Parts: sequence; structure tokens; C-alpha cells
Amino acid sequence: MELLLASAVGIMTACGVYLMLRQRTFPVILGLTLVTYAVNVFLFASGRLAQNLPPVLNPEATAYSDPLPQALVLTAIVIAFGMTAVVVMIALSAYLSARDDRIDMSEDDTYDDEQTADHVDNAEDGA
Amino acid sequence: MAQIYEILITAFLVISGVFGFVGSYGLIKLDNPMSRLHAPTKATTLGVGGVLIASILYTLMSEGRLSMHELLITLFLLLTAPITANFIAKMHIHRHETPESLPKVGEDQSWATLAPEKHKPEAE
Amino acid sequence: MKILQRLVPHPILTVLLTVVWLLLVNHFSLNSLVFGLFLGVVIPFITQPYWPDRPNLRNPWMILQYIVIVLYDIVVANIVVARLILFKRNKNLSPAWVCIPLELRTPEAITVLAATITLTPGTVSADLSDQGHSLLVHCLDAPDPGAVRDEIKDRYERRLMEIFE
Amino acid sequence: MMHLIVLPVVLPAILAPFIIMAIRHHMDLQRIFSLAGTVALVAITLTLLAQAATGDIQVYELGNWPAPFGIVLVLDRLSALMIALTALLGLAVLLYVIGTDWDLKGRHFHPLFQFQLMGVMGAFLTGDAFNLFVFFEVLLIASYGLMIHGGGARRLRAGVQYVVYNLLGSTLFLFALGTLYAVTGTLNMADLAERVAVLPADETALIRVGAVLLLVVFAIKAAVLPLHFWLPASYANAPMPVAALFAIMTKVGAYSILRMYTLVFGPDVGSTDGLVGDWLLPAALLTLGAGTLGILGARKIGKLVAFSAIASMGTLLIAISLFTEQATGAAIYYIIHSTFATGMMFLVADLIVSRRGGIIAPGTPMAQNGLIASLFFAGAIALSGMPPLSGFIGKLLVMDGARDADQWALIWGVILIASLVTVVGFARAGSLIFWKGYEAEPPDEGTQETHPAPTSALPFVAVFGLLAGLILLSVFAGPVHDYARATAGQLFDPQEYIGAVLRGGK
Amino acid sequence: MIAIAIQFASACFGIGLLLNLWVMARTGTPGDKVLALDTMVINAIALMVLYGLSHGTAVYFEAVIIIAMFGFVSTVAYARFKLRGNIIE
Amino acid sequence: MSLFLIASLPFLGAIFPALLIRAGRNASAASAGMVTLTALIGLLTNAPAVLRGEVVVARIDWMPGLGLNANFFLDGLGLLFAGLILGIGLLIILYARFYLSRKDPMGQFYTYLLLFQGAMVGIVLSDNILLLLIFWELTSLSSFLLIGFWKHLPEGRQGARMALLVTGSGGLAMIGGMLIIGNIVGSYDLTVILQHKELIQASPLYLPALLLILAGCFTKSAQFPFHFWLPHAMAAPTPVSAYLHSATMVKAGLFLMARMWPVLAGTDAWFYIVATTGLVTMVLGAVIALFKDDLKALLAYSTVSQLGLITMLLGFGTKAAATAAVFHIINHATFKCALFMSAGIIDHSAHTRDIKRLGGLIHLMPLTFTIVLVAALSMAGIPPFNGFLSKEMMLEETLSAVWQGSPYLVAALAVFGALFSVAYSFRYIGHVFLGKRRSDYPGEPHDPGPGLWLAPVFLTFLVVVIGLFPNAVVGPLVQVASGAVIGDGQPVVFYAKLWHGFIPALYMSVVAVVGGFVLLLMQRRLAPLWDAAPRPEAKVIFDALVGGFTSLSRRLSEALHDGALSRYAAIFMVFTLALAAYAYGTGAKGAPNREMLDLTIMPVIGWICLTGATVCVVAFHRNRFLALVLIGVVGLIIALAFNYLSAPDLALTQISVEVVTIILLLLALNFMPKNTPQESSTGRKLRDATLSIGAGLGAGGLIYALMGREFSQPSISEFHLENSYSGGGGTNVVNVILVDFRGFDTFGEIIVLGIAAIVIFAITEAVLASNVRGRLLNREPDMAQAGNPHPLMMVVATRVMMPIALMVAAYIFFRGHNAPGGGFIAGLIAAIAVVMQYMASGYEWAADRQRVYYHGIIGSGVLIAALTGMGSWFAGLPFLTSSFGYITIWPLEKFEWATAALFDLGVFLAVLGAVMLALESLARFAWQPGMDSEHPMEINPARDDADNHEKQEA
Ligand code: NA
Ligand code: NA
Repeated sequence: MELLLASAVGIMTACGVYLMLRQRTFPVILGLTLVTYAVNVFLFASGRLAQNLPPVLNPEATAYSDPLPQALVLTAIVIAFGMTAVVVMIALSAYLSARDDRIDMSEDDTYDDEQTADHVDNAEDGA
Repeated sequence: MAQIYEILITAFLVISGVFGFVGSYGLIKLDNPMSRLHAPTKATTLGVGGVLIASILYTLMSEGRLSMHELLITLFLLLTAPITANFIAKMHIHRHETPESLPKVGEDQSWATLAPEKHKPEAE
Repeated sequence: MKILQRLVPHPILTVLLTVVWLLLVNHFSLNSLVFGLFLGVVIPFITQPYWPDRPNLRNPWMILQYIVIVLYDIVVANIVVARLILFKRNKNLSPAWVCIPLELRTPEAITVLAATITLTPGTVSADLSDQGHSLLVHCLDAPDPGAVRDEIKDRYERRLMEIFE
Repeated sequence: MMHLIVLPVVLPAILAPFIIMAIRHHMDLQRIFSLAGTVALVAITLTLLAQAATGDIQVYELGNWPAPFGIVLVLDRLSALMIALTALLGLAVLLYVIGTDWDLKGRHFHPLFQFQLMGVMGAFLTGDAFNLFVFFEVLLIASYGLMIHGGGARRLRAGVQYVVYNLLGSTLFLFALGTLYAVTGTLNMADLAERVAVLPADETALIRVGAVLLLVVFAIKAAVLPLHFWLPASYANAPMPVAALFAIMTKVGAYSILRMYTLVFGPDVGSTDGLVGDWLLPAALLTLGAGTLGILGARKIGKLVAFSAIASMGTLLIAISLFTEQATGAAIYYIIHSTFATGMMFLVADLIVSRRGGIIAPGTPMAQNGLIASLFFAGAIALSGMPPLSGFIGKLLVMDGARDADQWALIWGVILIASLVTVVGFARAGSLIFWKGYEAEPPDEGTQETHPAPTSALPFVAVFGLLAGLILLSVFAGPVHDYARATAGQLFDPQEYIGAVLRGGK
Repeated sequence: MIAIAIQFASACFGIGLLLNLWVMARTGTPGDKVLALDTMVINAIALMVLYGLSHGTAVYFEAVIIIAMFGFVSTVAYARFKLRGNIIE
Repeated sequence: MSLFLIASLPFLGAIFPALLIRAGRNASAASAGMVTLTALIGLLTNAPAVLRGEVVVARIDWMPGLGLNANFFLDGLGLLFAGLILGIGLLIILYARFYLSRKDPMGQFYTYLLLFQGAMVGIVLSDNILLLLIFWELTSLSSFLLIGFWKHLPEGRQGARMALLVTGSGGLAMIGGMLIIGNIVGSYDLTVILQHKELIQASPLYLPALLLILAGCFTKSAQFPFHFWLPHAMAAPTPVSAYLHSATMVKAGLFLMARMWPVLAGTDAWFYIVATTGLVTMVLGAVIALFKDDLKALLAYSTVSQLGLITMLLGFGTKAAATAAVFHIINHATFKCALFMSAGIIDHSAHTRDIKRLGGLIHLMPLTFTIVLVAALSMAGIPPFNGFLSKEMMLEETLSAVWQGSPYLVAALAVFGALFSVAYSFRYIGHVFLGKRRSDYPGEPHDPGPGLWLAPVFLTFLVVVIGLFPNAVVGPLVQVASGAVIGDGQPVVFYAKLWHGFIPALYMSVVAVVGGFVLLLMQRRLAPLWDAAPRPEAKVIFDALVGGFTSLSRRLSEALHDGALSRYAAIFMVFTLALAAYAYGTGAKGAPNREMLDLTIMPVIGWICLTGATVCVVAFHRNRFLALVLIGVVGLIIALAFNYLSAPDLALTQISVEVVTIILLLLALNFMPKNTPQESSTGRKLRDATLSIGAGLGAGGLIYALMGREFSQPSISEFHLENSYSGGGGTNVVNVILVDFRGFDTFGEIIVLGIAAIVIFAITEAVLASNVRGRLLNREPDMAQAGNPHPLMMVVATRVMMPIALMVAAYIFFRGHNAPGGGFIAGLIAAIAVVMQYMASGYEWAADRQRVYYHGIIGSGVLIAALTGMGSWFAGLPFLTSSFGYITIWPLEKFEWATAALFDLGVFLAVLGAVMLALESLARFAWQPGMDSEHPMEINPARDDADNHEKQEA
């Protein structure tokens, strides 16, 4: 069982990492999702595996699985969800604004300075 | 009494297993995309249903109380299965069917999925 | 009365929800009932903007009858379809589209009909016509599509007409 | 008041949702509340700093659960210093942002800003490793929002990179925490320290992996080469005042390295021996080198300052990587300096960018050219480690702290040469920006002052505030350094911390 | 007896899962893939109930309920995407 | 006056000129003058004591931890230099007032000048080498500002940067040297260091320290081969040249050599490095100076030469030479400063400094001529001026210097250099003033007003007076200064006189003067030869070096930071894997000691599904939709696995988060390309695959190794299991951990979620406010769209499902404390219940029915959680301390209440609001005009029939 889980973690990590190294934002996000799965399972397994010993107290139970990693993974899942949502949104906005969903930027693909544009807007606002 | 329960439970489990398998099997056996839709949406309904009934009986047998919450799962499935089937069918119609390949509509103009957009947004 | 209608926009829903609560809790007690009822009133009240129409169901006895028929048909359907899938060759199947002209008008009724069709023998509700006056049904194996149409109209739609309209 | 210690986290955590809920559409009210909150934070953190300066370690048991079972906040000299620094920098940045109307580019600047402060404060205060992760995420996600504040294609694309790279780091953080927990069965840092110290010999391989993964996570935040790549584009494309605030974020990484590698995996801990210094020092030297090259080669002001942030982290990490009490004292002094200097320079960069664009090339003289030039000059002095500002003292301290190291000559050489190249880079940039513009028409003392000032005085108050910080840091270098040395002493005597958390905590 | 029946049913649904996966992996229409996922959800529900049954515990019930509810939502979302591009309009 | 005050007065006073410039240029100049005068007077109050041989000290502990202290001391050397700096500074302030034009920002000038002055005074008064370093670097910085003062001159900017680079780099080298010295001695205090000659010179680090310190001195004092910056610095206004480049800054290097003389000098290394450098510089500078046509360049190279001379004297390491050096420092300051000022005067009125365009000025500028005549003759070493005295001392010292066994080499070269000095000095006089009056001066040469001539005249006066009465005028000063240089406590005897008799030095002088005169006559013929001679042009080399280095670093830096995140990520992977492998390899690992779970068939099937789907995601990732479906499979199986492995809470969470994520990704994918193009080369794919496999092996191997062993010590979760019910009031330990034991984590977590939603909303607003909005409005769908977006069946079904789902949410919420569930999952369920409405009935319709803003829900959620946490303060307990109890109300059974539930309510609301805000924001992208629909479903026969009925009736 442990071997199955470990190999699943490994495969998910490997596939996720491969996708994270692609050049477009969307596959990178998919890769992140896979890696997130992998790490959640990893963190979960750090409390060791147990079958049918849910950490819900009841008088008949003789043992429980480790509740702490479960709580941690729960937090981690939620946080990862928030992060994914944000990165999806930023990637989408970047694509819509730049019409390019490449994840790599070259130093001079838009050389004109956007910081200036910010302030031009600002100045106009003020005027 | 327990014997009857056991037999009943076993029967339901076996039946559900068979139907569950048939549902998934049909998915690869049938060659027409619309036909494939029939396999899971029907067979698994009873498949899951059988398991749930077995579960109810089991609780009744082992704890002597009527645990009905499995019924909720059935309720959900019955409520949702038609909708998902409807959507998957619409996907098929959208991609593969034409007004000609479908039966005549009757008193209306066309089938909804193939109907031209009613509220076409005005491009500005 | 108006106030009561405001407060309990869908009385059947309230009952349904209370039952759902009891099922969820899976333990009947006064506490569960009171709390379930409370939620059964509060939740429809909160969500009523999302369900503005109020379908009125007329014939509770018919409803029960209908449910039994459908459950029975589902069991039969499963056996039939399982046989088709397991033992009949693909080329011997004759799938068909069937158009079912509708007399039902309320959305709720049409939905129940469509759902019933999907849950029962070898049929799937695939689409509505653009005015909602016909239902498109796909049959897994229907050498005679007309028979399927007639059975649906007779076995289900007629009963639903009595319940809803 | 015992609850004071939790206020740096709770106050912004209440303020931000309040702003979102109640005054989302009233920018003036948002400003008032945000400012009031930040001022309060300054007061609170300075009070805490005064308390910590006595040498007592305060422990706050959240939920009234004893460590290591619940989460604790720990206020020692280091965390007190860091939160005070955060509040002060935050106040300056906030004043600047309000003065330049940067916050009007969206309606959510202030809540995000408060959340950012909250995340940083929490990261500095927490005594629990997983809670540290949570606060990392809080500060990161707020920083994502701040980084792309104002929008624009290039900024958004840089934002994608920033987020993705940091998500890699966050993922690694979890791998590391899982490993640490799986070996030791605890998450509390003090408890970790106790357990790691007595770890059986056959567990070392795994704890070492966990320790090193954790270090990589912190090294990302601290922008250590070769994990620094996220920084230049992110900082250069972020709104400059936001980048100024981010000056504290790299310090979170440095802080975490200091904390974990003195408390848990300290130099005396056998099982994790040789994990840090061996490569962190070379990496820090290279970081300094990469930052310096970037300064010299920068085409845009944003990049110039971003690379100087990297360079200053390089210097800081050199001091940290030595893991001696003396060098750590230097590092702590340098943290203060680097935060103020980097923050100030980003603000000055914004003043320039708003007047003449971000490209380092001759242009026409801008409004308030002389004033901004002097501020730029001051910032450049600070960042290149020239006297009289604290950068020089910091540099001397770091060099002095390295004198007993085997590689002292290498360290000195790199620091000094980097300093020189930085000077050249800033001189080049400064003379292109401020002087070359006069080529067309010689300056005229009379006309220069007649340009109307385009903005209020508030931005300058902010910049001068940070400059004043640098000056005070130089003038009161003695007391500050005393505090820093005492802090280092506290770090290198972890038993005090452990005892306070696990046994004396109340 | 019940135990064996549970094993049998589990095997059936488990094989069903593998068959669904096979549909996923081979070429097919998007509709097939969505259908296969939907079927996987059903099989998963059955397996979880069986698991609870085999251990005589109701502690997994909530998960089943949620999967039943959410399997539907994601199936509709996938389908809507293919139908309209926009799943909320 | 206290030394602190003297040292800080120029700094404190530096703001006055800048402030007072609004009151006029005279006010500004006067303030600068007053500051300087005050400091000078202050200095002079200390002079008697110093001249008596005392050392005036002032100490403040600044950074005792570092050994950096604000310690000052005033001895003879300090007095001499401080006097020069302040005295000449005063003259320069006067001169500059009339030299600078109306257009020059004079306030700024005086401010910079005072800053520089302060730095110089600081150097010469420092009794702490770290403090000295601070002032040292300050002179570099302030001189940068002064040299670049004329911003519009490219030469000024370049010269400033060159000076900064050269002197700055020397200064940095010197930091290294000084720190070494400090480490050897164990103190950074000069007075302490100066007492440890033996210790320093015996140290193996003596030579590196010496080299580093000398690098600082030589660069500052423009010694060969660092001499080239000084002529380029002449682009500065003339007062600056006169002040920095003749009298003060360039002498800082000399000062330091003199200061450190007691501990550094006297070794062979010292002699050969210092004396040789000085000698070469002296000769070279003199030769070049002769061929410079720019007056200031001539003076600059002559300065280089004279500085070389002094350096050489210091290098000799003898007391007499040191004394001569000190004396020449004074003399050089007087005549060279006067000469610079005169060059400025000429430039000012003739509008040129080019010797070739001058000549015959004696007729137009007799006063200036007089100044130049005296000063230049002094420079040439003609009696009776002061230059003669010190130069003769120098020549005499060269005679006793033996260079690698050659007794006369140094002397011969010195004469050679002296000969050229005579020539260029005469050239200044002859080619500029003598000869016929010309008619083609660019300007109108005339003698200036007193403002400009007062200062040089005063200096010239000193030249004469010192020449005539050396012992009376400067004798005591030279004695105490030399005494400080030599530092052995022995009194120094200084006795200078014009006539020593026919000593060898005299002959050498004569040779130099005569030879120089001859050389001048030949200058016009030699000049073309000189110009034609190949020689390295320092500026070209320097520019090429700096430019090359700059562009190299730019290329390196930009190649390194080329914006390719995929490469950054690959580097990250490699680095992390390598470090982890190293860490693992250097540790020890015991054999597995934990019994593993049995393998049954179900996990194997799950494994196949999971890994199969995962591999398929990669294989099909170009088809983005399909990849998303497969991700759904992965998520589902993981949920199953969590359930199987006793984590029902995780299964619940996983599956609900999964759905929301998929919805989110589908919403985004609508606007993005539906397929990923094939872009990577095979090599790159291989590289990535290798890295991925490495990462996979790492992660999988690590967790396998971890699971194989028991906890080395009992896990803290045992406490949680034991105390969950008694202390937290719940039987679902996971939930109790979340809302109680580690509620603070959860508090952070909901804030993360809330921020995520706010960020998403903010981006939406920003993007929709930009030009993207237009594009979105005109966007044509990239796929054919099916009709009937809001099917009737779906609408009806979701109307029933929504209340039921909310019921389930309520159940999950209330049961969470004791059974799997909790506020978080409940929030997600509620959110999905609402999302179903959006999907079924349309964004517009559903959004219209929304009563509470999602912002408000998020905010209230976080606030409720925070306020619940703060509630415990009133009980005097820490933040987030929970409390629970049981209530019985007839006829109900007893039920539990817990503050944790309130906290969980906050979680619920925050999650609900956050998910909804995020999804709704994304949905706003798709909004187009005309999309608004008053009906939730397009097809509704009941409605349509009613409409038709109405129409018919009407
Ligand atoms: Na279905
Ligand atoms: Na069906």
C-alpha cells in the first residue's frame, strides 16, 4: 500500500513538474494542480497510513489515524485553491491584455515602459 | 431472520455489482455515441441503488435501526442523472447532428440545441 | 395568508427539506425535527428569489402512484438495457430518435416527464423544441419509434397532466 | 497587556475586512483607516520592541493550548525588531502611496496592504513551522494582488511568473514540513529544536532532506542565487511603492533562515551539520555578484533598484551564512539598513518614473530635479555602502564579522568590488538621468524652481522618513548594534527560547 | 457471505472504473469523456458505500453525498463548456 | 574649540548656502565663508597647544561593538592639513563667489564645497581608521558632485565618474587594508595602531595591507598608473580644481602615507613601492605637462608630478625626506593654488585656456602676470621663492637614495623631472604672457576685480614670505608636522635656508633650471614629435574598460535574467534536487521499522486510475479541455483515496475544491486558446522529462522512506486525540484541530481565501477598465455555440437542488465538530448551490437576485472569526481560546454550544463569499450587452402561451 501511494506521489509530481516546465500558462497551471495534489498526499502520508481508522472519536475505536496531517492538508488544500484561483485569473488577464499566453517573457518584447503609462494615466487623472 | 437479511443483502449486492459493471461495460461496447449514453445513465442507477438498499438492510440487521440516509443519495442521483444525460445528449446533438438527421420538430421551428441564437448580443 | 405564503413559499419544499434533514441526521428526535423544520422554513425563504414561480401540485395520491410506477419501470428498464448491452450485438440494435409532442406546459411538469423518460427503459430525453412544445428522445433499441412515443404519452404524460395542470 | 503581541496580526486582520465590507467605495475613509491602523501598528510594535529589548522572551499561547500542541507567538529580540521594521516601512510606503494617489488605481489597495502587513507580522511572530507556512501564504497572496495593482499587460505577465515561481516555493514548503513532521512528530519550532537535537543517528538522512528543502524555500524568498530569478522582473514591474514594501519580504526569507538555522538546525546540531554554510556562503557571494552586475547593466530604473535589492540581500546572506554570533549581529544591523535603503530607493525610483519614465537614458530635466537627484544620490550611497549612511557601517560590520572566517579574503574582496561596481552603476544611472538632460540647455538656477510641484509633499515626507531612518541608523549605530549583538546572542543561545516556549510559556 | 458479495460488487465497480479510464485514454468525442467521468463518479459512489458497508461505519456517508451532488455540477460544467464556451452566462 | 565642532561645522554649515541662496549670492557665499572661518578660528585656538607638542583629543564612543568610534586628535600633521584645508577653503570661497556665473547654482556649489571641506577635515583629524575611511569615501563622493557640477558638460560628467571610480576603488581597497591593520593590532584607533610598528611589519598580512592602503593613497593622489583621472577632473569649475586638485583632496593620499608612515614605512617594500611610484610619477607628469596646451591640463600634470615628488620623499623612509615632504606640501599648496586661480582668471576673461591661442597677456593683465610669475618661478624652483627651498631639499635627499644598488639613478631621474618642471613653469609664463600682444583672443583679456585677485595675491604673498623667512613663518609648523609623521617622539629639527653653499643639490638645481630653459626653447619643435609618439591614451583605455565591463555585465545579466520562467523553474528543480540528494547522501538512514499496510485489489485499481489519468493529463495536455476532464478524474480518485485511508474530511474537501477549481478553469479557458501548440524541441522535452523523473523519484522516494519508519518521538497529535473531546468539545479531531488547537492556521487560511477573491475581483476591475473590455465586447466565440443556453430542465432541477444543497450545507456545518465536515466544506457546498443557479439561469438573472454583496460576506466572515477569537480576551484568555457547554431546553434534548461554531461560521461565510466573488468576477468577463434576460430560461411554454393569450385578447 505504501509503495502504491509513494509511487503515485512520484508520478503525480513528475507529471506535474513536466507540465510546469511547458511554455504556456495553461499547462503550467495544470502542472501546478498536479503537483499540489502530490504534495497534499505527501503531507497526508507524513502521518503514516491507516485504513478505516478515521480520527473521529468513538468508544469502540482502538486506534485512530493521525489527525494532525489531515488538518494540515485541509488547510493546504484550501490555500492551494486560493492560489490556483489567483494564478488562473492573472494568467487569463495577462493573456487578454498581452494577447500572448507564453509564460516566458523576453527582455525586450515590450520595451516601451508601462510604468510610464501608469503615471501618464495618473497625471491625466489629476489634471 | 439474520439469514434472510444476509441473503437479501447478498442478492442486492450481487445485482448492483452486475448492473454497475454493465453500465461501464456498455460505455465501451456500444458503438454509437448516443447509444453509449444509455449504458451508464441506466445501469448505474440501479447499481448504486442496489448498494444503497443493501446498506440500509445491513444497518437494520446489524444495529437494528432503520438508517435511511442512503435514500438521500438515491434522491440526488435521481434528481441529477436526467440533467447530466440531457447535457451530454445536447453535446452530441451540437456536434454531430443536423436538423435533417433528427426527427421533425412538430409545431415548432427547430430543436433548441440547434436553434439559432435568440438573443444575439449586439457587437459594439 | 399572504404573509404565510411569503414566509413559506413552497410548502411541499418545506416538508421535503425537513425530511431531508431527518434523513441527513439519520436519527429521529424532537431536536432534529424542530431544527429540520426551522431550516425547512428558513432556507426556502432565503432562496425564494431563485424560485419565483409557484407550481401547484394538485393530486398527492397521483404523485405517489406515479412514483411507484416510475420505480417499477426503472427496475425493468435496467434489466432490459442490461440484456441489450450484454447479449445483443451492436449491429442488431436499432437506435432511434423520437419526437414527442407535448401537452404539458409548466416547466416543472416537463422536467419531471423528461426525467422519467431518462430514468426508464432505453430512453433518454435529449432536447426540447425551441418553443418547448416537443421533446426529443433517443431510444437505445426501438424498432418501432411510434410505439415508444405513444407509451410515454399514455403512461407518464397523462398522469403528469393530472398532477400539474 | 499580554495581548499586545497578537495585535500586529489581529489589527490588520480586522481592519482589512472592515474596509472591504464597510468603506469599499470611500477612498478617503479607506485612507484614514488604513493610515490610522498603520500608525497604531507602529506604536504597538515599538512598544513590543521596547519590551523585547529587556531580553525577556514573551510567549503567547493561541487558544490557550500549551506549546507544542497549539500555536504560539513568540516575541524575542529578533521578531520584535522585524515587526517594528515592518510597521515603519509600511507607514512610509502608505504615506507615499496616498501622496501619489497610487492607491486610486483600484479600490482594494488598502485592504491588500493591510493583509500584507498582517502576513509579514505573523511570519515574524509565529513559533510554529506550519503556521509560518500559512503566514507565508497570506503575505504572498496579498503581494500578488499588490504586485499587479494597476494592471497592464507587462505587469500581468510578470505577475504570472511571480506567482508561479512562488507557488513552486510554497509547494516545496509543504514537502519540507511533511518531512519534518514525519520524522519528528511535531511542528512547534522550539519542540522541533529539542527533538532534532536528540534525533537517533539513523534518522539523519531524512531530517537533513527536510532541513535542506526548508532552506531552499527560505532562500527563494531571500532571493539567493540561483533561486533569485523571480525577483528582478517582479519588482521592476510591480508598482514601485509596492516594490518598496516588498523590501521587507525578502527579509522574511532571511529571517526564517536565521530563525530555523539557529534554533532548530543550529550550528551545534550534529544531524544537520554542514547543510547550510557550505553552499549558502558561495551562493550569497554569487547573489551579490549577480545583483551588482545587474545594477551596472540595468536599462531601467526599476531593474536598477531591483538588482540592488538582490545585491543587498547578497551582502546580508553573506553575514548570515557564517552563522557566528558576531556575523549575525552584523546581519541584523544590515537587515534594518537594507530594508530602509531598498524601500527608499524604490520610492525615489517612482518619483523619477512618474516624471520622466523608467528608462535610464538622457531626457529633459524633470520637475524637482535637484531634490530628487539628491534623494537618488542618498539612496545610491546607502545601497552601495558608501559613507556616511548606514550602508557603509553595515558593510564594515559584515566584513568585520567575516574576519575569522576561512574565506575572509574572498568575502572582503567580493564585498568591496561589488561596492565599487555598484557605485559605478549608480553614478552612471544618476548622471544619465539627472545630468545628461541638461545637455540641450544649461541649467538656470532661476527657472529650475519655477516648475510647479506635480504632487503633494506627502511622497517626500515618506522618502525623507526612510532617509531619516538611515541617518538615525548611522548616528545611533552604537545602540542599534548593541541591540543587534544582543539579538544574535539570544539566537545563539536557543535554550532560552526553547525554555520560554515549552516550559515557561504563559 | 455478505463479505464475499461486497468483494464481488467492489470488483465489479472497480473494473467499471478501469473501463471508464480506458474510455478516457482512447480517442473519442468530448461527450464520451464527460460521460466516462460521470460514470466514474457513479462507480466511485458505489465503491465508497461498499467500503463503508464492509467496515460497518457511516463515517464516509458525507463524502458520498457530496460526491453525488458535485459530480453532477462538474459534468454539467464540462458539457456547458462544450456547448456554449461560457459556463456562466 | 572642540575637535568635534571643527570637524562637524562644515557639515552642519553646509545647509546654509543652499538655504541662503534665496537671499542672494553674497549671502550664500558669506555663509559658507563664515562657516569656514569659524572652523579655522576654532582650529587656530588649538594651534598653540599643538605647536607646544601636545596632542589635542576628543573622543566619543560611536560603535564600540565594531571599534568604530568618533575619535579625533589634532597633532602637527593634522594641524598642518586642517589649516591648509580651511585656510585655502576660505580663499576658494571668496574666489568662487566672483568666478561662478549667474547661471551656476551657487548655493548648491557652496553646499558641495562645504561637504567636501568637512570630509577633508574629518580625514585629517580622525583618530580612528574606520572613521577616517568614512571621511575618505566622503571626499570621493563630494568631489564627484563638484567635478560634475557643470551638468551640461559631458567632460564634466565623464570626469566626475572617472574620478569617482578611480578614487572610489582605491578607497575600497583601502578599507580592506585598514581592516587588516585593525585586525593585526586589535584596534581601529590610530593612536593605538601607530604604536605597533613591529607587530604590523612582522605580520604576514603586512604586504597585502600595505598594497591595499597604498592603492587608496595612490589613486587619491593621482600616482602613476592612476594619474589619468586628475586631468579629466579639470572639467570642473576652476575653484574646484584649485581646491581639490592642488591643495586638498589629492593631498589626502599624501596625508595618509604620512599618517601611516610610522608603522608602514621603513621596509624595503615601502621604499620600492612608494619611492619608485613617486619617482616615476614625478618624471612622467612633468614630461606630459610640458606638452599640454590647455593651461589647466598643464597645471594638472604638473600637480601629478609634484605629488609624485612628495610621494617619493615619503617613500625614502628617512626623517629628513619626510620633513622635506611636509615642507613641500605647504609650498605646493600655495603656489599651485595661486596658479590654478590665475588660470581661471585668464579663462574667465580671455575665454580660452589654450596656450596656443594666448600670448602677450602681460600687456593686458599685468597683475595676473605678476601672480603667475611669482608662483610659476616658485614651482620651477627658482630662489627666493618657497618652491626652491623644498625642491632643493628633495634633490639632496635623492642623492642618498639607493635604488637596487644604483646610487645615482634616483637623483638623475629627479633632476630629469625637475628639468621638465622648470620647462613647463617657464612655459606658463612665456607662452601665455610674454611675446606680442595678439588680436585674436576669443575674449577681452583684462585683469579681474579684487574678488578674483585677492585670493591668488594672498597666496603669492605667502610664496614669497615663506621663501624668504621659512623658519619664522612655517618652521614650527613643519617641525610639529614632521614630528607627527616620523612619530618616534624625537623633536625634529627643521632649518631651511636659501643658501647652503655649493652643495650637490645646488648643481642639480642649476642643471634643471638651465636645462629646463633650453627645453622650453625646443618645446615647439618637440611638440609634434610628442604628439606623433605612440602612447596609451588613458581615457580611451579607461572608457573601453568601463564600457566593456558595463556592456558585458548587461549582456551577462540579461542573459541570466532573460525572462524565461521555464528556465528559472528548471534551474530551481536542478538545484533543489541536487541539494536534497546531497543532504540525503550525507546522512544516515535506518532500515524500515514500521509494518506496512496490506495490499488489496481496490487500492491497485485506484492506483491504476490515478496514475493512468495523471499520465494522460501529460499525454493529452495540448487538448486543454480534455486535460481538464482528466484532472477531474485525478481529483476524484484522490478523494476516494483519502476516504480509503481514513480521512473523510479530506475527501470532502478535496472533492468540493475540485469542482470549484474545474469551474474556475473552464471559465478561464473560455477566453484562452483551446489548444497548446507544439513548441518544445525534442532535446528540451528530454531535459524536462529527466528533471520531472528526478523530481518524481525524489518526492516518491522520500515519502516512501518516511512512511517506512515510526515517528522517532511520539507525535503531538496524541495530545489532540486525547484532548479533543474534553478540551475542545468535539469528536471530529480534525475539525477540533482546525477550529481550536490550530484555529490560528484556519484564521490565516480563510484570510488567504478572502484575499484571493479580493485579488481576483481587483484584477477583473482593472482589466475591464482597460482596453481589454472593448476586445471582450467585440469578441466572437471561437467555437460554434449551441442554442438554448439555459435549458428548462436544468433550471427546474437546480431550483429544487439549491434548497436541498443548502440543507446539506447546514448539516455539514453543524455536524462538523463531531463528524466529518465543518464550516469550510459547508461554505463550498453553499457556494456551489448558488453557482448552480448562475450556471442554470444565467449570470445576469442570478446576480440580480443576490441580496448581499460577496465582499460583505467575506468581510463579515473574517470579522466574525476574528471577533470570536477576541472574545476570549474578555475572559482574560488568549486569542481564539474556545469554550463550549451544553444547554437543555424543555422539551428538547440537551445540545452543545461552542464558540468554535461561531468561529466556524466565520469560516463558512468567508469561504462562501470568496468562492462566489471569484467565480462571479470571472463570469463578468463574458458579459456582453444584450445578454441580459428577464427570464431564467429561454424556453418556457407556460409563459409563452400566457403571453400569446394576452396578445390574442388585446
Ligand atoms: Na446519470
Ligand atoms: Na437514465
